Order: sequence, then C-alpha cells, then structure tokens
Amino acid sequence: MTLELVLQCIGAVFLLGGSFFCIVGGIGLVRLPTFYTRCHAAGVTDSAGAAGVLVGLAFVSTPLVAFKLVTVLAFVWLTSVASTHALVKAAHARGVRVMNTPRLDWTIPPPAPDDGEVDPSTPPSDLGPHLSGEEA
Amino acid sequence: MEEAITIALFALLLVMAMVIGRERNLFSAAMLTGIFSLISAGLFTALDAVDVAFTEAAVGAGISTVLILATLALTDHHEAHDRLHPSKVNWKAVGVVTLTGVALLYGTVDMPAFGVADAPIHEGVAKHYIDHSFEEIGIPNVVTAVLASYRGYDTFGELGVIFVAGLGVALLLGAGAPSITSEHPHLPQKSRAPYVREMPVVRVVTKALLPFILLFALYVQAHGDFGPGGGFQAGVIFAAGLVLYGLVWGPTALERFARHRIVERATAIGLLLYGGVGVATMAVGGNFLEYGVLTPEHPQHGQHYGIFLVELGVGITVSAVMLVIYYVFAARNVSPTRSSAPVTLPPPPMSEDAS
Amino acid sequence: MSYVYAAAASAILITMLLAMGRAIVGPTTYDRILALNAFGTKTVLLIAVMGYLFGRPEWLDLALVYGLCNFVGTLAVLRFSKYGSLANDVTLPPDAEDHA
Amino acid sequence: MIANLWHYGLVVVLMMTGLYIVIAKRNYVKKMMGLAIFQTSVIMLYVTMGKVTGGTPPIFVQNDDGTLTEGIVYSNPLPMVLMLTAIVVGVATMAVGLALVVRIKEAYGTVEDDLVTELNREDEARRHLSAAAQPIKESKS
Repeated sequence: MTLELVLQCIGAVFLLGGSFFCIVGGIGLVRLPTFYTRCHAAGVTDSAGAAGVLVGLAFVSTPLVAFKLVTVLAFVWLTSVASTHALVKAAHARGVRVMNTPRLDWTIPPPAPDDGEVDPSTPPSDLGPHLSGEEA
Repeated sequence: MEEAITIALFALLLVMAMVIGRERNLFSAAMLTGIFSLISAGLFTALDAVDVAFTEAAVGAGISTVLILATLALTDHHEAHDRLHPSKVNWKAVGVVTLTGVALLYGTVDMPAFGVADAPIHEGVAKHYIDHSFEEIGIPNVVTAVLASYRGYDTFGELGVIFVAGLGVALLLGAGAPSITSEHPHLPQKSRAPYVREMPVVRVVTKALLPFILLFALYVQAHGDFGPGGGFQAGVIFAAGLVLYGLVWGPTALERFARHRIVERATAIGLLLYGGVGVATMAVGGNFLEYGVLTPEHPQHGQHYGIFLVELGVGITVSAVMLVIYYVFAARNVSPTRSSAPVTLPPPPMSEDAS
Repeated sequence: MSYVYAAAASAILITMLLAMGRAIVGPTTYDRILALNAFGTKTVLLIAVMGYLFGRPEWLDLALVYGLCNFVGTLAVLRFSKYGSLANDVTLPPDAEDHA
Repeated sequence: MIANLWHYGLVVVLMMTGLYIVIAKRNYVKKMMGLAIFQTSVIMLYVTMGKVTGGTPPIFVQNDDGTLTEGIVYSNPLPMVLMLTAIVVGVATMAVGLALVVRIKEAYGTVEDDLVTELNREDEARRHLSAAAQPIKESKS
C-alpha cells in the first residue's frame, strides 16, 4: 500500500521532529541561565515537542485512536500553557527577576551561576522558608 | 527495547527516591514525590499493568500531591536540623537497611527470573482467569473481571478499608466541625477569593476543561469492561476534577456544587450499593456476589449487571472519600483558629512548653 | 517504523532525565515546578509512544489522565507556593480582613 | 540465571531507600514520603513478577466477529488486581497518617520525632514528680 507507506513516512518525520524539539527543550531546560528563559525551553517541549510526537503518531493510527491523540494534544496544549502562564506570573509576583546582565552573571563567582535570580531586595522570607528555594 | 525502557525508568525511579531522601525542603520533596509517582506510573505501563498505571497516575500526581501539600501548609515547610546528628548519615539506620537488603537479596536468588512464562505465579487461578474469564464473565478486560467478579469479596474488603480510612480522616480532622460554608455565612454567593481575580487564564481553562474531565471520569467508569479503567480510577479522576475546581475557586465554591454533608453520606452509599448487590444475589438464591443468578437464563448478562453496579459503588465511595479528605484538610487550612480546639489525645500539660 | 518509535522513546527518556536534573538542582522553587510540569508532559508522550512500541496503541485514555493529574498537581503546588495554603483565604495580606 | 533477577535487586534497593527514610529521618511528613516509596517498591515487586516477556496487557484482543484472537500472550492479571486496589487503599491510609501528623503538630507544636519523644519524656517526669509531691501536700493541709 503506497498510501500507507506515505503516511508512515510523514508520521516518522513528525515523530523525529517532535523528538528533536523535546531534546532541544530538555537541553535548554538544563543549560539556559535564568528562570524565564528556562520557561521558554519548557514551552518548546510542551508545544512543539508534544505536537510533533502526537501528530506523528496520529498519522499511523486508526481514526478513533487519531482522534484520541488529537484530544490529548489539545489537552496538553491547554493545560501546559495555562500552568506555565500561572507559574511565570507567580514567580514574577514573588520577586524572581530577569537578572541576566552579563556583568552580574560573570563577575561574581557564586557556587552555581544560576543562583542570582531571586531579587535580594525583596527577601521572600516573610512568608515562610519554603519559598526561598535551595539554600545550598 | 521493552526491557531497556523498563530498566531506564527503574533507574530514574531509584535516583528520584534517593533525591527525595536527601531533600530537606519538604515543599520541594513534595514536588519530587509527584515526579516519582509519574515515573512509577510510566514503569507500570512498560510492565503491561495499564490498569495499575491508570490508578497510580490518577492518585499519585493529583490527589496525593494535594494531600502532602495540605499537610505541609498545616505543619512545617522545612525539616528541622537534627541536633543529635546534624546533617550526617545515620549509620545505625544504614546498617539496619544494608542488613535487611542483603537478606532480602539472598532470598530472591531462588525466585523465578524476569518475564519467564512458566513461573509459579502464572499457574493456578491466574491461568484460569486468562483461559476462561471471557466465556465465564464475557468482558474483555481480565483485570476488571477478576476485580469485580472473581475476587469480589476482596474488593469489597478493600472498599471497606477505604471507607474506614475516609471516616478516620474525617474524625481526626473534621469531627463535629462545621462545614466550610457554614463557617463563613456572611460570604456572598459569588466567591470573592482574591486569587480568582489574579489567575484569569487558569480560571478560564479550568472552567472550559472541567465538564470534559467529569465526562471523562464517567467514561472511564463505564468503559472499564473493555479497556483500562473502572470504579477506582473513575472515582479518583472525578474527585481530582472537583479538587481542581476547589483549588482554583476555593473549597467554598466547591461546596456549593458538592455539599460536604452529602458527600459524607455518599461514602457510605457506595459501600452499601456494593454490599446490596451481594445481598440481592443471596436473596435470589446464589452466593454472596454471585452475579450469574441475577439472570439465570443468561449468566453472562447477570455478570455484566453485577459488575456494573459493583463498579458504580466503588466509584461513588472512592470519589466521595477523596473529596471528604480534601474537604477536611481544606477546612483546617481555612480556619487555623480551630487548631487550638481541645485535642482528644491525653491532655498534655506541656503544650505551652511546646509552642 | 519500530526504529522510529524506539528513537522517539529514547529521546523522550533523555528529555525526562534532563527535566529531572532541573527538578533536583532547582535552584528556585519555580524551577522545580517548571520541571515537574515539563516532566508530566514528557510522561504523556512516553505513554503514547510506548503504546505503539509495544503494539497495543488503543489506550490513550491513560495519557489523558496523566495530563489531567499533572495539571491538578501543578496548580496545587502553585497555589501552595503562592499562599502557603491550599484553601482560599489564609496569608493574603491585603484582602485577609474580607474573610476573617 | 542471576542476570535475569535484576528486577528483584532494583526493587530491594528502592525498598531499602524507603526504609532508610522511614528510620533515619525525624520529620513525620518525610517519614510518610518514605512510606510511600516503600509502598511503591512493594507494588513494583508484584507487578514485575506478573510480567511475561513478549506479553501484552491482559485485555483480550477480539476479532471483528467478537471471538478472541488466538496466540496472544497476556501478562498475569492477578498481581495487577491486587495492586490496583492497594494503590487507592494506600493513598487513603496515607491520608490517615497525614491527618495524624497534623494532630501531632497541634498537640506538640512540632512534627520532629525526637522533639516529640523529648516532650513526652518531660511530661512523664513532671507527672511523676507531681504524683510524688501529692501526699506531702495533703499531709500539710
């Protein structure tokens, strides 16, 4: 069946593309310097990665399963976007700032270079120690 | 590939467990527990236990994270530093654990290898279930057939345990306490919790998704005969959907949809429905939970009816118990003043020292 | 085609590993929440791909449940991190007297 | 032979991690988390034992006419049934444990094991002292 083969090829391309975006997003999640940039990386895996993988799978499935896949994709898109939005808003409200000026990041040698995001001018200690993140 | 994925997920699980062990910030540990549960659910899927994975996904990532966080809100967010062994490994515990582990490992040397088809566990009733359940019960999902029919007694007992656990939590935390709305009689009908104004996107998305979540729970409930699913999973998903509503709008708003008192009654109703099916089969002339006698001319149909009713009872009780647990924890969160209520433990004269 | 599935599954596993690393390292609480959220999405994808890899792709209901419960968990964590409580009217400095 | 027993080893390590947390950590909430890990390891033990290599989940594959497709290996459904209920029961019992933790916090003001033990000991000593002092007081009056 040539049609089946064509669909499989398209599906494979989508799948591999999705996998690529997943890995790229994952690397970004680890390597990017500040919280907001990492949010962007996670967004890549949640939107492009999920879309690639699920649409790729939908090309090689029966219509019912394809429908379910599209439902899952719609669900993931809605919820992950909403929760990332709420997360960024909460982080901004709690004083996580985009302090990514090269001067700050490269001249001070902290134990971990990512540590300087919580704005020291607004210490979050008034609402409990759980918000101040990692101490080490 | 199957085995490779299994081992990879297992390795992730182990790393996660150890990280949870050394994380001193309990709030972070709670989040890591959520990830732990997601990994284990993935592992269950890789090990063919789709029903178990279904349950774990619904329970672990949703309900139990909420529970731990609700507890943390009422206790401490951070582990206190141990004064006797400050930030050191507890070598006594390591010794005990190592000894136990070595003994257990020694015990597994004779056990059957991974995945062999002729292991003792696959003989006996398990073989009977796979070979004959389709002709005897008539539903494709063997797990549901075993759960609701062959081992109906067992499931009845488990449901009783869940009911008693819900009762215990309600007695420990909410005994005689007024429900959330009666505590705030002056609250206007429109909830004016401030965060509702703060998170419009989350609010809209939740509102749009909620009917589908509840519908999906009903689908899982009814579809348990043919695919993974059933009363346990559906109950937890239903409760998770309502808890989601409670998280976004506040438990006060949720109370307007599902009254605390009614939900409390529903915990018993499900259990009674389960038991009632058993009594009905006895009244017709069979054994307890022998569904076949319900329709003597066509035992398979009786099995279908029986399994449907029993699963419905399971779903009602499980979702009601989860909701009751959420309610009593949330009520504590709303009114911290109640924490000064007299404690039913032996009255400690040292309580002023402790605080 | 099974090679493609295997490659996709490996890629998703690697991404899970990376997200887990971010969840462990932190440094802020919000990084952990972000990693939890990303991890949940990756689990959904892994379940979907595993279904195809093992030849029984019809149970995507499972993936849907993962997405849902991940959402519930993330929101719970967010509410907690924002207000230190899961109920509505504790530790809200400006509006607290509305409910007291 | 030993090489195919890896799953037991992993389960045991996981179980011992949970056990270590339960024994060594003093925070009750942390202990509950350890207990949850321990429980997951037990569930994992059952589920790995039920797995058959090359098997599929025990949901029958049907032909179009409603009969069963022959020649498919299914994994063992029995451990899954037991563990499925165990998970839900586990979360319900964990809720009981966490409720107890909340009550302990309210009664003692702490959820650290050693502090609670210390407070109990102090309390006992005080009760002992007051019991010893009681007859003297009465004789004075």
